[in-house]
Amino acid sequence: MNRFVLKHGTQSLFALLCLLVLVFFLARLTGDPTDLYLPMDASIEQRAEFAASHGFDDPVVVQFGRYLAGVMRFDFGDSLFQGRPAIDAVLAAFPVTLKLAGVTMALSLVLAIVIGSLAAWRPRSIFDRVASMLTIASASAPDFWVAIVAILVFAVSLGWLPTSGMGSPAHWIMPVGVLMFRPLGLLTQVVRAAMIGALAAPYVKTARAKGAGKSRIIFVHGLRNAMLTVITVAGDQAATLINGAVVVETVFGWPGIGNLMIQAIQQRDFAVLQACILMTAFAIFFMNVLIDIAYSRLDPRVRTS
Amino acid sequence: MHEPKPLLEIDRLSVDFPAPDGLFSAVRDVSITIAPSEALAIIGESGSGKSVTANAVMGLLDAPPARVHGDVRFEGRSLFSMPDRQRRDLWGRRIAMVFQDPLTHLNPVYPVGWQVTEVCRIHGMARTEADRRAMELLDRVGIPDVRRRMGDFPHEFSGGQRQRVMIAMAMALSPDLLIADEPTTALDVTVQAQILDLLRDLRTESGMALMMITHDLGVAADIAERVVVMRRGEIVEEGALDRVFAAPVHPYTRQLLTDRSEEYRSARPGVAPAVLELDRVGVHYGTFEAVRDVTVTLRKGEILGIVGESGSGKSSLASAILKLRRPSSGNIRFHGRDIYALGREEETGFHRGVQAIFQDPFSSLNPRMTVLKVISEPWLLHRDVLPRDRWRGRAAELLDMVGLTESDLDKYPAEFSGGQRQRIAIARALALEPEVIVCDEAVSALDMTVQAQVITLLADLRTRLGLSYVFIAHDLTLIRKFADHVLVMKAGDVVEQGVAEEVFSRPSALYTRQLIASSPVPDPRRQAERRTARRRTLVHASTAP
Amino acid sequence: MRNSSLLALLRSDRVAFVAAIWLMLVVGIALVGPEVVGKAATGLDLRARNAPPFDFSRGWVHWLGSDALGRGILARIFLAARTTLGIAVASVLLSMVIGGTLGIIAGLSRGSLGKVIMRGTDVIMSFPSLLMALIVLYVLGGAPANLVVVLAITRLPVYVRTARAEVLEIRERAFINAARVMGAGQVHLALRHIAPLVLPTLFIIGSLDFAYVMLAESALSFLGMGVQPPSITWGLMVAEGRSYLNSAWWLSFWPGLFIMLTALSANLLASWFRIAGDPTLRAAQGNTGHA
Amino acid sequence: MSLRWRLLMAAAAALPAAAPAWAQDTPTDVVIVLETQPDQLDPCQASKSQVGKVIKQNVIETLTEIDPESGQVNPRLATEWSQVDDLTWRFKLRDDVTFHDGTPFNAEAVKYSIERTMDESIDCEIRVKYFGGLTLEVTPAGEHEIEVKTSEPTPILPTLMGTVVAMSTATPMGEITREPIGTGPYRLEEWTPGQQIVLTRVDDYWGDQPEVTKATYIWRSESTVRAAMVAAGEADIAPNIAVQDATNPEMDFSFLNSETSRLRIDAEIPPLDDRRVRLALNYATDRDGMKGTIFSDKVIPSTQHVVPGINGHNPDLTPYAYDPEKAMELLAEAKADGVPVDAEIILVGRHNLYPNSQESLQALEAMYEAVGFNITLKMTEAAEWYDLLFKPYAEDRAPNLFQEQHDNNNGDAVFTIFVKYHSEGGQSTFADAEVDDLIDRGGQASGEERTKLYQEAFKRIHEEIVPDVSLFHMVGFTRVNPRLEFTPSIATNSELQLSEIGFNNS
Repeated sequence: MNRFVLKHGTQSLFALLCLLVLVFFLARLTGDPTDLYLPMDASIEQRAEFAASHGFDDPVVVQFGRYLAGVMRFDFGDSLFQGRPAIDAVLAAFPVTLKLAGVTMALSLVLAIVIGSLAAWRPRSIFDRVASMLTIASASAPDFWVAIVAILVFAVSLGWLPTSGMGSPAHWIMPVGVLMFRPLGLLTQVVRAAMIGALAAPYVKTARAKGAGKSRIIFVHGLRNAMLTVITVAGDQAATLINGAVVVETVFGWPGIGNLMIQAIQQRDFAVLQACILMTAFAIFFMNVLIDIAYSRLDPRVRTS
Repeated sequence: MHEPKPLLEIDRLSVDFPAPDGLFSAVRDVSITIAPSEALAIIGESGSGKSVTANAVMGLLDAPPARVHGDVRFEGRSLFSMPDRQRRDLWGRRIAMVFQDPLTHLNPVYPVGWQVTEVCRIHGMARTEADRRAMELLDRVGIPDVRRRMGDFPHEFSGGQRQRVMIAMAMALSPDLLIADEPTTALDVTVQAQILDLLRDLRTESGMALMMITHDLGVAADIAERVVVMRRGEIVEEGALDRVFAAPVHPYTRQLLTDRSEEYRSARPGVAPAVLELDRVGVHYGTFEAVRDVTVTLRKGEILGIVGESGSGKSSLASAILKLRRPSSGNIRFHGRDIYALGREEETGFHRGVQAIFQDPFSSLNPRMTVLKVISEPWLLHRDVLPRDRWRGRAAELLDMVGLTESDLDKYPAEFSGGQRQRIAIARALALEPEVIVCDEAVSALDMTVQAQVITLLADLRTRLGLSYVFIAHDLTLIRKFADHVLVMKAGDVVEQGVAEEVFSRPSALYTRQLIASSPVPDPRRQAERRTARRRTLVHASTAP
Repeated sequence: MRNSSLLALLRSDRVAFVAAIWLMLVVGIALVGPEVVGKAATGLDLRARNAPPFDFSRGWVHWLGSDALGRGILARIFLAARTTLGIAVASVLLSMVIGGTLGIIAGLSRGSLGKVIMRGTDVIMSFPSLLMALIVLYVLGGAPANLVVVLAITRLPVYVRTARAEVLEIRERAFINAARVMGAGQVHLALRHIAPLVLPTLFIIGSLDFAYVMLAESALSFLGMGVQPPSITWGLMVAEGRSYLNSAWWLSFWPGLFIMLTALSANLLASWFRIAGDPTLRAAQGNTGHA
Repeated sequence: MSLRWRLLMAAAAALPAAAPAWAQDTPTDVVIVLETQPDQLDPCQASKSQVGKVIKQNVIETLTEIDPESGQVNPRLATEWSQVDDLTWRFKLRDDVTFHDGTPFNAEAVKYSIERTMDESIDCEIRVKYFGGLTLEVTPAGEHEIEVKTSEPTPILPTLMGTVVAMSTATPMGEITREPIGTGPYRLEEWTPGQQIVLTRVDDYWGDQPEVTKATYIWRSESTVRAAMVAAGEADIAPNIAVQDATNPEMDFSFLNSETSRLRIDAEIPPLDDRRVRLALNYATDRDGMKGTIFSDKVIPSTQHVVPGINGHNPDLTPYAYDPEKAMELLAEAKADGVPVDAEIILVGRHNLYPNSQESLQALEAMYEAVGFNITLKMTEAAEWYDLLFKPYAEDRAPNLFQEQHDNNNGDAVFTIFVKYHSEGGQSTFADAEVDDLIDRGGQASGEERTKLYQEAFKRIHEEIVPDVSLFHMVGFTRVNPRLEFTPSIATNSELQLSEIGFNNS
């Protein structure tokens, strides 16, 4: 397992470096933050002076060299706007997103497995059709729109839930609900397809010939095999969940990494943006390792080869 | 002949499937009875309905879309009308089943020990008791080092061992009836012989009844007491083993038996010029040595048979000949020129002169190409052979030559049966008028009758076109019937080579003798003698170093 | 011949059939809609500002209500259909073609080229696509053409990976060896044998992505970096109309509904096509087939 | 959807009495929902509206205070002031004030505060925005009196002191602090970045004790959500919501937010270098049509880029009437003289510059095209917009109209007029010697003289030069929970004094 992580690690490190170069240069192509930071009435001299004092007038390559040197010392630079180390801002925001994404993913997985398995047991049944239709439909709505409508309906009109923010469990319902739409829709479809495949597999016949009952066939024989496909897709989904998190965090005012990244991009707060990227890329790498481990736990064929 | 109280009665069973054009009737009005302790073989080719019948008995057909009529009774109780719970109680405990492909029929994510104990657990045995029983069973079916291997997964076992595990699973609760659906088809002949022996021994010990589904008359001859011959969903002949094999009534049964009869051919003297020469050829996959030091010559008009079990390196050798895999040592010469050191033009000449037909009729044709496109592809690659406006005409001629018609040109491979697809593959191979065709298990996946037809076609083409074949097969009977010169391979080595008839009638290598002995013949009496003889050889072999 | 049987199959599945009809309708709107509504989609009429829907006394373009500048919502939807579908189709096609090609190359290459391609996709995959799109759009600006490029880039890995996986499987099939025995080169194999087999799978992913791209485009508009006025897409309409949700829900509801129905139809058709295109799955789904 | 419903039902059933859990209960606590989180809370950034709304006059106080309505300078921490000579001023300070950390408020503290604000190693907005090019030398003249010497004559120094805040000498020099320590009626209790900022009332404030005991600031970017939060009782004040969310007259208050919107005309590029063309644009603008539709009916059509109440605002100017015929005539005239009036003119807009900004631009585009202009709308994002806002402009640029909004809440036109209209100003698009002269003289003058000169300059700009399409003095909307007594004012845009909040006892 160590060698496996090491191999992934070096590959990912390379990818990470490429990504960093890409974002570093791309971000600087979007203009420097001087104009955004200084008030509109600042003079040309003040602008030049500001840019010089923060090194924005150096060639980008020089800036990159300086940045890399910093990263080597675990110094990820200071946030221009927040006046604190960028890494502090990221470390404060990251757990929020992690919790949001974690709860969302866990719930979607559980629901997807239940709905998808039941739908797969009798394909084309009424339950299957309705479940498929609803889950596909749920993945087809613009999430920010759903989020705002949900606030107006559930918080304002009905008063059942708080509009936004974090805190009590009730605060989680809408953000998680909205964020769940996409992965739940997709995962249910994947579980269903994988389960149909698994239930049509020859070993299920063997199990039936042994006298195994329905639940044993679905959950012991089918699900374990279907999970191989499901966790791969779930991994990809978890990685793209941050897209939805950007929107959900913005609407519901959650101080997560999606929110932070958007703000950093808009403000050209490069240090924060880069730290966010490193953090997410690292998280995605870590998750891929976890998935690989889960995969090898689930599938003995991977373990031995 | 029939026992007074039958164990299993299949009573006017019919199974229909919905098809694009109405209903497809897979089994029609089939009635079969099995007495306690009786061994019955259901013989048939693909599409005969033999497997559907077995699956219907076990209730393994998906209720829609399959429509099942008639009844199946076990000890007089209808399996179809009894409650699900009662039926599930019978499965695994009273009636057990063994399937054809043990790899896919074992759950890949659970240890084999767990899978054997599962039967016991389902039927209420305590965990420790079930574990003990599983260990005992696996040991009985011949899995070595059981205690350690209980925790291993199916993919960590060889094909034969997997089938042994399946059998252990089926025998777990000493069932009264074992349904075995082609249990040895996916296995090598030597392993097949061992499995058949195991089944026989187990039956003797436990006194259970056996319903064996097989396409192989030799297998039936080996194990059955009574046979049922099925064709296109119906029973064409039924009777005691000896009677059916000795005096078949139905023409179809007779045809089956003649197709499998042994015909010796006289080898041609090696005077024709050499076309293909292999000189100390070795093939490696990484550090694994698939083929070692093969030296052989193929002469014009000759058929070189290469026989061996899985892992013998015969297909790797074919790849080397076809320039699909560069040999790690030695060289291969086509008309005296090393095929891996050819100039541009010689290269073209080689690709025209050597063609191939592969095993799987389902994957050897691109499913998205019409037959015309398949056959004319060689001309697309070698543009000087034939002007485009003559492609259609020539393709039609080729189709005619392999027994298909011009109207088939615009169809897609999916619209043909396996045998027809192999004919199309042959037509494609003939398109460039080659000198050598490498047939890598070209007929192994086909039914016996179809196999016979394709072989006849190949033989005929040789005579007409002066072709040479490299004919690779695991089926001894085929090689024996077809090849002039034969190469017996085992684990990458050539253990014996020579003129076919000599090799078969007077095998010098122990392994060749084992192969011949293991290959079942469709003659109950001879098969019984051979079995006795084989067991002696096997004992001898296992004590040999 | 095969198409007609596919069509018959389509008609037998009511849901997929309705989805197909809706998509055809939407494509029709995209083709002729902007010309049909003409000035009604851009003209200003502040008196009709936020006029509610179902007031049939006004022209038909106002039947679904009017927007904040008094333009008929239906007219705007018609006008936006072309840009919306244009962006979605173009970016899906672009990523399908480029991703498919790269995937096939990666699948066939046994050397470093394939590795480079796969590492490249890793890079794209290890960063949230929406943010990648945002950064690039900040550089390039929100013109529809840029949006197409950006969305295509973010979706590339899916096609590359799928195509490669398919190629790895296909290249082991016997007909590939048969063609190589005839002397076929890599280009011939890629174009004649592999591409036609990979295409249906890519097509299914494409129709799923079609829905995804439309939603991503609207999310970008929400974040302020999608298509810019005076260009208009359904996503932008939803994003702009969201601030009126409290007072004039129809501004964002109808375009949202169009996005949802179109995305839904594409998804439904994709899953239908996956079943219809694959006989084994079709059997598993219980339509036809033998055990 | 069914699944969601069931989930929600379950949640609702499980939390029957949950509703009050997230609504604000304690009677004297308030929750204020802002648009964005302040990036910093450093006292020297208090001029940024997002920072000012939280800490200005709440945690930290200014030396003087400007009445937003009249532009008049009032005492705050400084009680009185006098000019010693052209460059020198004296300020008397309150002697009954201490900082929250217990250190006394005195001349030393003020000196420290000003020096820290002027420190170039941190980028204080107060320095950059108000003291560009100006240096201050502060000398204590007694325990509670200071003398300030400016590098050049600064007649409006008392006004400028309305931006200077007092901070404890414990505030670190040379680095940004996240813990402002001031003299105000509230102290910073807690700042959970991203989540909330809490201010609590101090017991020994020098002035009257305000009613609000605790203020929690949170932020939501969507106006709809902010409005919804007040409606649902989760927040008490949403200082800035969009006009379309201000649907409840019980809760929603409009206020002139000191912002003025305009389209800057690039008067250096043909055809916009022709005055008739610029006039035509003004006549083609239907301000009354936009008022009450795209914009609130409370907006005031503007004639100049500062709001009434700012020293120098000229109340005698009148907006150009909507007269498309006249616009067409002017265009035809110009065309006859060979002006390329058909040239494509870029209308540069910026995202969400103000609520409904995109719509207003589409409306303007339609209006101008109706009289025969060839307008192309181009939306930009902040960075690109800033790039186009400032000189140097690109040499080969296309003729453009530039959407702008300007906020001058500091009492004097100088903060606007130089940068926007002086030929050396960083954002001007024309050069007129007479305007330059008026602005220069106005800058040196004080009192009536200053007012007059600026008014003259605005008149000439509006009537003769026509370098812009002046649109509106904008209004903001604040939603206030009815349990509070609070009326937003023109200052609400940049500060929100908790001491002005009272409670209705109903």
